[in-house]
Amino acid sequence: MSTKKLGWRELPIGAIITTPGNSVEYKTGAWRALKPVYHKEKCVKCLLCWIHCPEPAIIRHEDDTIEIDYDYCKGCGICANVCPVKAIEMVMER
Amino acid sequence: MTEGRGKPVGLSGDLAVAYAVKQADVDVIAAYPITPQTIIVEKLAEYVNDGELNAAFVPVESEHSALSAVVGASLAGARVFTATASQGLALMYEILWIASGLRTTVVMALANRALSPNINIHCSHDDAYAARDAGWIQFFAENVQEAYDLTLLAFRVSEDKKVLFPSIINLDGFILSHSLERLLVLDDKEVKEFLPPKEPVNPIDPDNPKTYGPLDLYDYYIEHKRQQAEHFKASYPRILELMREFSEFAGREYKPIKTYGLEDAEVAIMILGSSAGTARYVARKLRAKGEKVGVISLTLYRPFPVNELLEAVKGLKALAVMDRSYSFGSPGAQLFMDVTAALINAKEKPLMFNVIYGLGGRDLMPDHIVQVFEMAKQVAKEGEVKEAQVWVGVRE
Amino acid sequence: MEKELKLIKSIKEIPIREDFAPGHRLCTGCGIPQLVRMVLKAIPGPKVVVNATGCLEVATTIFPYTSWKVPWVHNAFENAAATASGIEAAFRILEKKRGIKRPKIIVFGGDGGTFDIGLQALSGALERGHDLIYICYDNEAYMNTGIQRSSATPKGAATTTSPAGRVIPGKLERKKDLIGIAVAHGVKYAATMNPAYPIDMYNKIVKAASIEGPTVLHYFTPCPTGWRADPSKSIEIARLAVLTRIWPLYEYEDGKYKINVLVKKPRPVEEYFKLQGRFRHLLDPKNKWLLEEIKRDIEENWRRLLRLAGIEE
Amino acid sequence: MLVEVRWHGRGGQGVVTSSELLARAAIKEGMYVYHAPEFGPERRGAPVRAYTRISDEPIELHCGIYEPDAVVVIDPLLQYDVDYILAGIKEGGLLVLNAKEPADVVVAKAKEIKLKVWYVDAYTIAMEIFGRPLYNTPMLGAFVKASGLVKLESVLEAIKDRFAAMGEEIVNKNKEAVKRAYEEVKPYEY
Repeated sequence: MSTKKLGWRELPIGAIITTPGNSVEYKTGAWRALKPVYHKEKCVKCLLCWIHCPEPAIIRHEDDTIEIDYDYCKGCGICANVCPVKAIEMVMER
Repeated sequence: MTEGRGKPVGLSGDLAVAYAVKQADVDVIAAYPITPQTIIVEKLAEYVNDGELNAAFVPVESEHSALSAVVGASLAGARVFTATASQGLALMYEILWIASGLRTTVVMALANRALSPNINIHCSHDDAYAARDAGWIQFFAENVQEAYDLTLLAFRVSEDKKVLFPSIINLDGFILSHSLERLLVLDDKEVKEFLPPKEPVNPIDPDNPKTYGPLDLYDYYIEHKRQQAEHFKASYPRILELMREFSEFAGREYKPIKTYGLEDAEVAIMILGSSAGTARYVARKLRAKGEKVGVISLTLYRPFPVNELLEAVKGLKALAVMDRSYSFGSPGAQLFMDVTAALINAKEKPLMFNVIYGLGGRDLMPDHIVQVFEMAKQVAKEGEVKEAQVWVGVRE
Repeated sequence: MEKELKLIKSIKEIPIREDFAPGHRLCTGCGIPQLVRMVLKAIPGPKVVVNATGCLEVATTIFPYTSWKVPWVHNAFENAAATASGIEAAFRILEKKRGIKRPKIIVFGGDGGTFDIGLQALSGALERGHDLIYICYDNEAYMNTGIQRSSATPKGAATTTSPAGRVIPGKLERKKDLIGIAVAHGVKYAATMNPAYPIDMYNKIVKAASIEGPTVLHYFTPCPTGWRADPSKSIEIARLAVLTRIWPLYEYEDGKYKINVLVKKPRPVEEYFKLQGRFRHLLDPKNKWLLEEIKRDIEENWRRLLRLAGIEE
Repeated sequence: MLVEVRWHGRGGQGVVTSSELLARAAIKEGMYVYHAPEFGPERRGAPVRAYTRISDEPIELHCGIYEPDAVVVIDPLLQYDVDYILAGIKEGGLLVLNAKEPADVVVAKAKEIKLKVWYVDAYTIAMEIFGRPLYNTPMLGAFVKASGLVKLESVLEAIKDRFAAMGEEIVNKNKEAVKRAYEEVKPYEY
């Protein structure tokens, strides 16, 4: 489903959504006031930030380092709070 | 009604419905007992427990859950059935709309019963009318044969890819549900020919995940409703085709609208359910005496057969629309509102008035029908309707 | 046949695959997604999610968007368990009749949809023994409609329908015992969960999923909006709920209770209360009586659980 | 041909079953039927009615029976309730009573409207066969003889179908009850 809003003839019947996971088209990053910044060098790869992220906006890499997906991060700060080594720091968005 | 195909048996309306559901090889039944429907689900439970029907019987804890469960099962791809009446339908009300909006293929028997208060287990059409706006196809059975046939037809209609809407088969509580009549039942194999297994559209499938029943705000809700409305309208010609197909298959004619004597009738009664036969019985006697009276009844109540009605009323001077229900504060009871709205722009239309009858199982006797024909004749003669709504069979 | 359970000891063992997509509109710092992500990770096979009306439902499926990469069904508020019953029954019969593979049925309901309006349907589903996992995400009030009390709202909490007034300081009634209700229905497995204990949570989901028949999981869901709390402290608050014995982590399995986090020396409840606006009035000296009552309740409940778990005090 | 039969009895005596069995027997003979129990919650001991409408053409009428061609009173005490049991019965109609002797009150009224009255001691038959006052099948046998509406064999077949699930003994006892009443019922001579 694209940004063009479909008319009644084009919509799937029963108001179902046939595109699993297409909420990624809706970027919630704009909600953010504070921004998490990841300091890879401090990271101990505990993955607490990854598992606690409500979006999920923390991408877990194969080596268990992480990356923050700013398209979706709402800036709740849970990641920074649960990080045992302060490898994530919350800063002003602008 | 012609005889048609099948083996003669004696069954009550409830048992005839249950038999049709068994022959339909339904997959999931969820229901909660309520008089006068209970016998249907008792019998189905018996079929399942005796191994005569390979279905899941979900003995839910309320009608609300009954409809909720069959909605879920229908989405999962199953052929589903439930039954209820009166308060049970009222408890399901919320889910009626969801069942249609999600385009499920639920088939439900409604053994029509009056709504409380005061508690009464007998026939009114309150429950049928309560469901009229919710997007369900509605059939009215006039006798036990029709209750059986329409149940089979309802599965075929609801599951048809050009329809995909749930169906209700109305059968008058007790008058049909608990009364035994002779009917012809089809052979199991024949039923399978007419009604092959359901081919679900967009069923729940982990390999092809879909989201059913999302939040739908102002930017899409109205498009979805418009689509549902257009599709519901468009289902009408398909329902007609399927009725014709069933008629040929069973050798019994089914049409959305039944008329009697309208070729020359000056006045007519329009009525739903089992009383249509009583009205016709009386009309026949009156016609034998040379009176130009007729009867209109509906086998298909939703979608409403507007054009057929327009055609049927041509030449009529007066039409008594009889409702086995009451709509408080409205200009007329439910069928009357349908009929008057359907005819509003017709060039030729009869004078119309509304007759309330039979609430809570009050028997509609042949004398009442005579009375109504007399009123209609009076209206035709005077060329005006003095009383837009009258009651029959009630103590003043 | 005993299935081998893939229980984990470290977060690293939790699968990377996400079946819950971002772009949903749950509040900043909401505790629900962690549950959903964990459930979808811990139950790897084919599955169907049934969702009662509530925060999770409205925020993740705003047409034309969905965060779900698994089949997801919403019917109404009070009927998730009934809808799931029908789906379960359908797949069971379709498996027999047409060889369709039977997925695991997972139900999510909030505390409103579970403790209150949906309790009847849940009771019915548990009694009938459908093969489903019912998970209550309990944020302790009707958050979706704007923070009204539910029967899961804890004693003392202020909501918009149990405000901390001058005469009545918040909700005065205790929270219902959901696990007790589930156990009374004869379920084989029931457990409480908390986001601050992800490994415990993961393993409980695995256990619940391994059981044929109904199981009930009760999840503590931090709600920064409804609790008037700092979103970044959601996990801290959740952990304190366990460490104060307010939200004991325990499970019921094969007729036995087990306390998963045995809190020997509980933290003062005030530490938990002061982080949340909904409890702030309890720290006012004039409401000391209520605070004391709550403390007694917590103590009593903890002793009850110790007894159930067969632990000497 | 349209024949309307009204059955009177009390809850628990099998009034509805009598009517149903008659309807089933008629179906076996290719006739159309409408059998309806009196609608209402059944209470043991309370007066109950049932209706059988039989025709060689499809039956359209779906209302109660107000002007019966025949009335069968399966409870022996109800014959004293003359106005109730004879309400609307057609002049020259058939009345079948469960009685050792018809009561004077009912005979007087019956004579007035020229009813054909038949009677049978169904109590004795029921007690001897069932050991309980079950009047439905004996009174059905009596009605079949008195009316000649359906054949005895059709009724016996209907009984077999209806009671098969309850076992052979029940089927046989009911058949016997029908046959005995069929033989013992006699017309009342005014």
